[in-house]
Amino acid sequence: MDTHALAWPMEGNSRVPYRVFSDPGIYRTELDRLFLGRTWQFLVLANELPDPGDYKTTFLGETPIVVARGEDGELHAMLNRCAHRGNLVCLKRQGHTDDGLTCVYHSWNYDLAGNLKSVAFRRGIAGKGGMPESFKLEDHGLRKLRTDHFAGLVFGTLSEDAPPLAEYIGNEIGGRLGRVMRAKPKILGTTSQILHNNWKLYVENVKDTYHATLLHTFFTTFRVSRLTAGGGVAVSESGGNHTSYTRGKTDTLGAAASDKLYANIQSMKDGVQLADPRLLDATEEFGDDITVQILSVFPNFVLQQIHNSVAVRLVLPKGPNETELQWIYLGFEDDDAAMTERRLLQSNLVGPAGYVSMEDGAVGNFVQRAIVGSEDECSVIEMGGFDHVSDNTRTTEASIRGFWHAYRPLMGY
Amino acid sequence: MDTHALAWPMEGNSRVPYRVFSDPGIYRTELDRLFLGRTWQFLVLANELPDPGDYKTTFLGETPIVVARGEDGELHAMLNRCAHRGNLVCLKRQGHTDDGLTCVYHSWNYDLAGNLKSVAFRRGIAGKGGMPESFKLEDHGLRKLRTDHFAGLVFGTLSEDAPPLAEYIGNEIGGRLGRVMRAKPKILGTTSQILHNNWKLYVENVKDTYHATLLHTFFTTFRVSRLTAGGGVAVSESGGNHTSYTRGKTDTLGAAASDKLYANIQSMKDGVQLADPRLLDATEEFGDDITVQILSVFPNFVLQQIHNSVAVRLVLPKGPNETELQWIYLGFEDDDAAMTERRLLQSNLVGPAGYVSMEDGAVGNFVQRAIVGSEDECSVIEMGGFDHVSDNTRTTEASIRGFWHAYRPLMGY
Amino acid sequence: MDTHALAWPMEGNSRVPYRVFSDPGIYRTELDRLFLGRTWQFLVLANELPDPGDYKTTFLGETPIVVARGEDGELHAMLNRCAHRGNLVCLKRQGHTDDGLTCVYHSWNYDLAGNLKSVAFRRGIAGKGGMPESFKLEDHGLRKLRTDHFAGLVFGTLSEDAPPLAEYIGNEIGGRLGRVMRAKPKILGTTSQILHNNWKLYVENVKDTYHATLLHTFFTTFRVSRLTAGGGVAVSESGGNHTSYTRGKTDTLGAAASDKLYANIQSMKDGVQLADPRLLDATEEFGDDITVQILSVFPNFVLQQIHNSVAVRLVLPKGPNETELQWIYLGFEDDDAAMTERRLLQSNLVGPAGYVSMEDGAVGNFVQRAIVGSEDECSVIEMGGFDHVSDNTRTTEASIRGFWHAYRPLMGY
Amino acid sequence: MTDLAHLTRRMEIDALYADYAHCLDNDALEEWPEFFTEDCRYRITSAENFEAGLPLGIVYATSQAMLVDRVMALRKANIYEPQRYRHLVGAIKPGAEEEGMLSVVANFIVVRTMQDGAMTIFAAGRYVDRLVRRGAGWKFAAKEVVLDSRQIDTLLAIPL
Amino acid sequence: MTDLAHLTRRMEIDALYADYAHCLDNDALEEWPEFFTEDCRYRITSAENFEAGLPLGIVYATSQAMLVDRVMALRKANIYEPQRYRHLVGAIKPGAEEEGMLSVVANFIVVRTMQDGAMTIFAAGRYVDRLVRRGAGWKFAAKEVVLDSRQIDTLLAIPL
Amino acid sequence: MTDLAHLTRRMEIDALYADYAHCLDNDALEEWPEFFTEDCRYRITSAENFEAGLPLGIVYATSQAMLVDRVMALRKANIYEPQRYRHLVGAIKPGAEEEGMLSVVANFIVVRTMQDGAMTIFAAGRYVDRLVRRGAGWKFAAKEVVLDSRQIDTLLAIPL
Ligand code: FES
Ligand code: FES
Ligand code: FES
Ligand SMILES: [Fe+3]
Ligand SMILES: [Fe+3]
Ligand SMILES: [Fe+3]
Repeated sequence: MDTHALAWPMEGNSRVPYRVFSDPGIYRTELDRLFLGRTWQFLVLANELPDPGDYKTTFLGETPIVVARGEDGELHAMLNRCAHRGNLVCLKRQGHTDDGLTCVYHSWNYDLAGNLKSVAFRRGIAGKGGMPESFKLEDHGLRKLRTDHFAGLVFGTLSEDAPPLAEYIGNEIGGRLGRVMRAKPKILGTTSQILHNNWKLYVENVKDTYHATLLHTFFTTFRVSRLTAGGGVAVSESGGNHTSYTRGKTDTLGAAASDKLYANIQSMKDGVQLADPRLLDATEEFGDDITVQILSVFPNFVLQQIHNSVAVRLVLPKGPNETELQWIYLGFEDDDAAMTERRLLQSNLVGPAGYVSMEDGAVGNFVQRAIVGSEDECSVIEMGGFDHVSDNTRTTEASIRGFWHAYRPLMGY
Repeated sequence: MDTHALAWPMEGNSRVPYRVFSDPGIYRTELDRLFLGRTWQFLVLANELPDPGDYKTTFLGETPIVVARGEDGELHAMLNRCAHRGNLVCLKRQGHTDDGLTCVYHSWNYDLAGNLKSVAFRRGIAGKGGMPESFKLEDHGLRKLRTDHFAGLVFGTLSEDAPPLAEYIGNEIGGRLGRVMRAKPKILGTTSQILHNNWKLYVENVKDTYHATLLHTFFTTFRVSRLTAGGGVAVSESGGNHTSYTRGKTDTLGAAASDKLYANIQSMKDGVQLADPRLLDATEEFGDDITVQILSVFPNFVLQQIHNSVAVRLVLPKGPNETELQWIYLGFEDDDAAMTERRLLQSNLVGPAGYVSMEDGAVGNFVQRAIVGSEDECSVIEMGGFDHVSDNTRTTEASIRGFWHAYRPLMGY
Repeated sequence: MDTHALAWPMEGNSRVPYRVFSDPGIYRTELDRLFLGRTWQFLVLANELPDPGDYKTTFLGETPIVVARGEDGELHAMLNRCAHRGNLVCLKRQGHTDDGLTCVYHSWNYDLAGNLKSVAFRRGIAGKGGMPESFKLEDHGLRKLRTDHFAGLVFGTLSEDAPPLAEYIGNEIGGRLGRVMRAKPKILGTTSQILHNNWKLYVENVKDTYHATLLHTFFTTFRVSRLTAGGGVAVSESGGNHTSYTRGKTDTLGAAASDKLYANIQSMKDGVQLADPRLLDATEEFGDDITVQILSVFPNFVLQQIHNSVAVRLVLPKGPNETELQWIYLGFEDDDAAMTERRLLQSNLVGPAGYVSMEDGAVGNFVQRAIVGSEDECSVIEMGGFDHVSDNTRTTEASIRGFWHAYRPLMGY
Repeated sequence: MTDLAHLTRRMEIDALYADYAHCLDNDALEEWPEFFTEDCRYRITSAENFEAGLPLGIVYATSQAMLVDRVMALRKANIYEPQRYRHLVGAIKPGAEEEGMLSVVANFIVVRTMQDGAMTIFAAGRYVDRLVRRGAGWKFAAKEVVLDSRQIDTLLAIPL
Repeated sequence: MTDLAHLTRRMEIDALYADYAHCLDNDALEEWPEFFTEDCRYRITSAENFEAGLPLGIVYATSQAMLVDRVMALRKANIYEPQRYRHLVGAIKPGAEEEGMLSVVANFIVVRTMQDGAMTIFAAGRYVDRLVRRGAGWKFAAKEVVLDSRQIDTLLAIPL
Repeated sequence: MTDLAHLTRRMEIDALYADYAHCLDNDALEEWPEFFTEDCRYRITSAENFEAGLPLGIVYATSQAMLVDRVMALRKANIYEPQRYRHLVGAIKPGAEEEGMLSVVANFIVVRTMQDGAMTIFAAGRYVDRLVRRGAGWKFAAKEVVLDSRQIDTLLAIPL
């Protein structure tokens, strides 16, 4: 099975063989060509590591990375693997150091840019042992990443020939990204979910403007969002990046017609009222009438604005059938106490226990379980047609087709 | 190892290379050729889903299946995988629906026969989005199984050219099956065991008339059954189906000689008496003197009668080294309270804590652990000779050889 | 990845591709060529099974073994796999039998040397069933190991052409081994650690004289051992066996210079005193001034002397990424109560909670995690040069290079 | 009932469940039947069966003598790998006491350890019990072990 | 406070935590808000957030009405696979009682069982609570569920 | 001994084990030695060693000072990944009190959570303790931590 070469269906981006969600060989190729290859991946917030010596660890795919603020004030990203015998240089998820990065195994010491500065007992002891003359410190630094910034977010890549980050993101998506990251962010808290499904099933879900108001009946029941509301989806030229947006206060059909429509498709419950409506007491903060905006950058970055709930989501593969979904909930430096409280209450909408997101934690696993034995069958992605262009409707799977459009050439399919 | 092609020993069915119990590649081939191939597998009891809209989920190998009672009163079996993007259509193990089968992900709705009836927002909203004209509901139903009934049991297959069920089971085994399923069954309860061994090690164990009175010393100690009792084993022409039966009240040698024989082979304890003999207070209910009958249908169905304890066992593969053994304990509609109590007391004999079955839950794992590093060695299956024919003795492994006789051509060995 | 053939770097033993620590295919080859091949592996202490009928189970790699004391007073080692259908013959980790080894599945009985003595119902019952005439008991014994003794330790191998044990160990290492096993050993207790890393990462750690005083800062902080102390490392001709030794009471530089040296490499804490110094109250028992001696025999045997704490360690592979480290803590028959108490107190230094060993339980896993995605990169093993010869310094990785020197030809690299 | 009487009874009941746990976890199986009355009922079942009203028991006994038989079979007849349980019982909640019969519900988790050292959560669930006073202490007139899971790992030998 | 009063209060508090566990483990979610005061605060967070002083809650409620809404959403809107919890609560430690407010910390472990029978340790951590007396018993004026892990397996539907 | 005295003593002992759990689970290691007498004995061992009468301890201390040293080494010398325990202690069973020495056995389960959030059952077993009264409360004169498993996952740093 994992040695069997994949022939992509001639239908193209509107058909995806289920094998890509479970095949161990395909997964290993993804780690190599996507995550260690020509893609930009989110590392940290630019203001998360303010002082020289601050560091944080993360991953490119499954490969451990450390990001550190150097003495030069710059952020440096490197593989978190010692050049000596491969130990993790930084053991803590986040921390601060005053003397560079020292590997605990044999005390090799690196500066905050990953350059090897000293090797314990390099000259031996009392004239015996030590490193050979041929050993040069400069040949044994930590492997470095390219980093680039956009709207207060730091991305990294191991690829020399990936385009500049702004170009990679594209103008339209870049603008949407900047819209949300409107000021210096402030972390309100973090959480993480272990999803028992392939990482791409979650990414499809994020890009899937079609499912939101059908799977998440809370949306429709409480009129938080409906497909009948105004809105649309934007897809980058590469296909890999997208934004969906909703103008929740409008309804293209009117409430009654909309209710009727949803009643027919049975994801609507009647007569449900919140006993404490403060949960949905949102305020306009982005200078437009967009109430919900979901944005993704290929392959695994997500930025969410649901009313006043703003969060970065990072999708980390942990095997063919397992994924970690990391959440960083944000406020902005200009938030007053009332705004912070508002964001905290609205955080009930998202995350592992979110009223409009908990289903997303499970549905990928439902698919993962359902496709066993159907590896050569395909999903059918025809909502909104066959292309992956921007349009002012969310009743489409265009941004999912866009994902596969970006995925296939990198994987050679 | 899993890429290494298997050469079956020239001895044939009396030798089995241990590799078949652990090789991941062989396991995947089994899922494909056996479980999704030309075999019949038990799905449900015919009277388990009485009303239209009742449904239950199960598996063909590891592939999820849903069985539903249609408006037409017929049972329909289908893959439990949505034709859209592969979500599980039925999330509950068992349930009832009044509006067909609706996938929670995007609310596609199927009738109880698996035909696609509606697609949410198929026509888009306000003239935008929706499915293309080329999309036809009839092209996107759930994949259907063939189903067939025998003696109140419903089986299914994905194979178009599997013979009719009755022919597949064979006359002799069919008669034995009908003997136990003598009336409308009533479920007394269910349980399940996770076995840490390959599924075929459990199937061999079920077919192994040789082990019962040696491994399960409770049998011999309390004279529930002995090989010296009358009985025999029947094997279908295909080799894959079997019945073993015991006439427990008879002894071909007489109790004394029998005790002596078992004493020599050390699986006998002396002077053991039940403090409360009601456990073994059985009554004749099948119109003959057969006290124990174990029956199997290739590849993974088992029907047990041990005195008045009747149970269906389904052997579900969960990986090369893991198996789920499902138990459905049965009574019959004509049971009175005393008969039900009798069955409940005798249920102590079987299941995960059964006096004469708990060892079967562990012994497969013992083999699984023992054969590591011996993948190219073979088990020796010569008790009773080399063939797989019916005979009036249980001191034989004929029905195990029969299993391999049925297994090898399907796998191409 | 696991199908990709490994090309060893031209640098030879001073470079190790990280792939060898995670590749499932390489791991399976190791089980076959190393652990079931031409190597000697520790089984039991010679005096651990004093009486005929005493037995203990262990492993060659992942293959179950049973060692039994025969009626002849000799120790016999065999695969713990029944010749019939492959069940574990001995279920208990350790025990005693008075009637040979009987498999619970069908009561086949073997003598304590693994010869098949009886087959239940071999002749059938009342003239029916039973084994065919062609079946000969002598063709169906348990597969036997070669065993050999050295200094009270019993080793075994499946290889016919492995050299005699003493030759395999070599003179110098043999002498060091005999030095510690100075009298009849007495087991003080056992424990075991599950390490989430490849077995070779632990073996490298044991042979790594460079790390001890850097990773285990307890060593340096309390001056238990320092690289500045006298000592050295001995490597067998094969490269696979080693001994490192420390003359803890000496310091080649003097305490002050040594403190300064360690201060620079930051693994030293000042002003730390034991509130109860009895922990380090060691006594000279081996007739020399060697305070710490670590010894290994290829591939997976370790003998430790740290002051008066003596232990055998056995490194058992449990998968590419998992290892069981078994500890047997020893005293000697001539120990008085004070000596036993001393050993028990010093046992705080080693084992899963050991002051100078707990880091070794974790560091292998740190490497395992760090190398994901770097399978084609190499560790750099140049401390002390490029060879693997004995020398009177521990500021070297010579014995690690020796390990790879022994490993590569066996694996065909 | 005075506060003190209440407290004393509560201490007795807690002690009963503690002794029961130590009995099973320390392999004192021969003492296990003595926690029950002669005409006790004992059943191990799944929440699925329990809530569906299905009568099946994985273990089903209608007398103390049957519990004695269970222990004897485990000691003399059945073959299983060495293993041990560790019970944690909590949320012990006595209900109403009627004609000398006290109903009690409690939560439990059992960790099973095999001889090689592997630990797993073997069982989680609730006890649904009926207690009667016997001399200084209490005995189980009925004990239902309701397992949250419908699955048993490998086998169930030692009682719960 | 007399020993007897102390003991009685302790029994009341133990009963509160036992009832709370049975309420959640036996799917009596509609009763769950009644364990809280009308102006209660309820938060589920990770030890990482808690110790960093970050205000985020995985669940964050500032009134009993919000807990009622949570239950209603679980019953009427949210979709999740059938599952059940089993709570074990221990080391219940009442602190000082100040102006009728009693602070209590306790440890908990929750085993989650899915409909197929798979059991996992879903949560482990501590409760950091503030109790107030209400009639014969106690209610939670504030409850912080501090999870040792920063990860949630799949989703968190049923409250902790 | 009066019922009330019994109950009061019981509450003291429960409090001791609760405080002990919170001390270890909340990283207050510096306070841990204070739960012991100056000449205490403390040993962590496996049931296998314990039942074979083998004296080895994974941790073996014969004085409170050695426990102080253990904490100091963990803080200043030993290197291990950030992790936390969560203790659940149950079936606390006081035995006879002889010359001021009270023997107590109890069951425990410890869930360990690593910094990335992974939770495992790290330990299950029983405490076999000897307590002595010190002022208002009790201290451990001897504590044996008897682990059901012979295996330790990775390493044992924080005491049990
Ligand atoms: S592995 Fe980092 S210093 Fe040796
Ligand atoms: S996956 Fe079923 S409706 Fe979309
Ligand atoms: S497997 Fe050992 S006797 Fe049959
Ligand atoms: Fe969603
Ligand atoms: Fe059997
Ligand atoms: Fe070390």
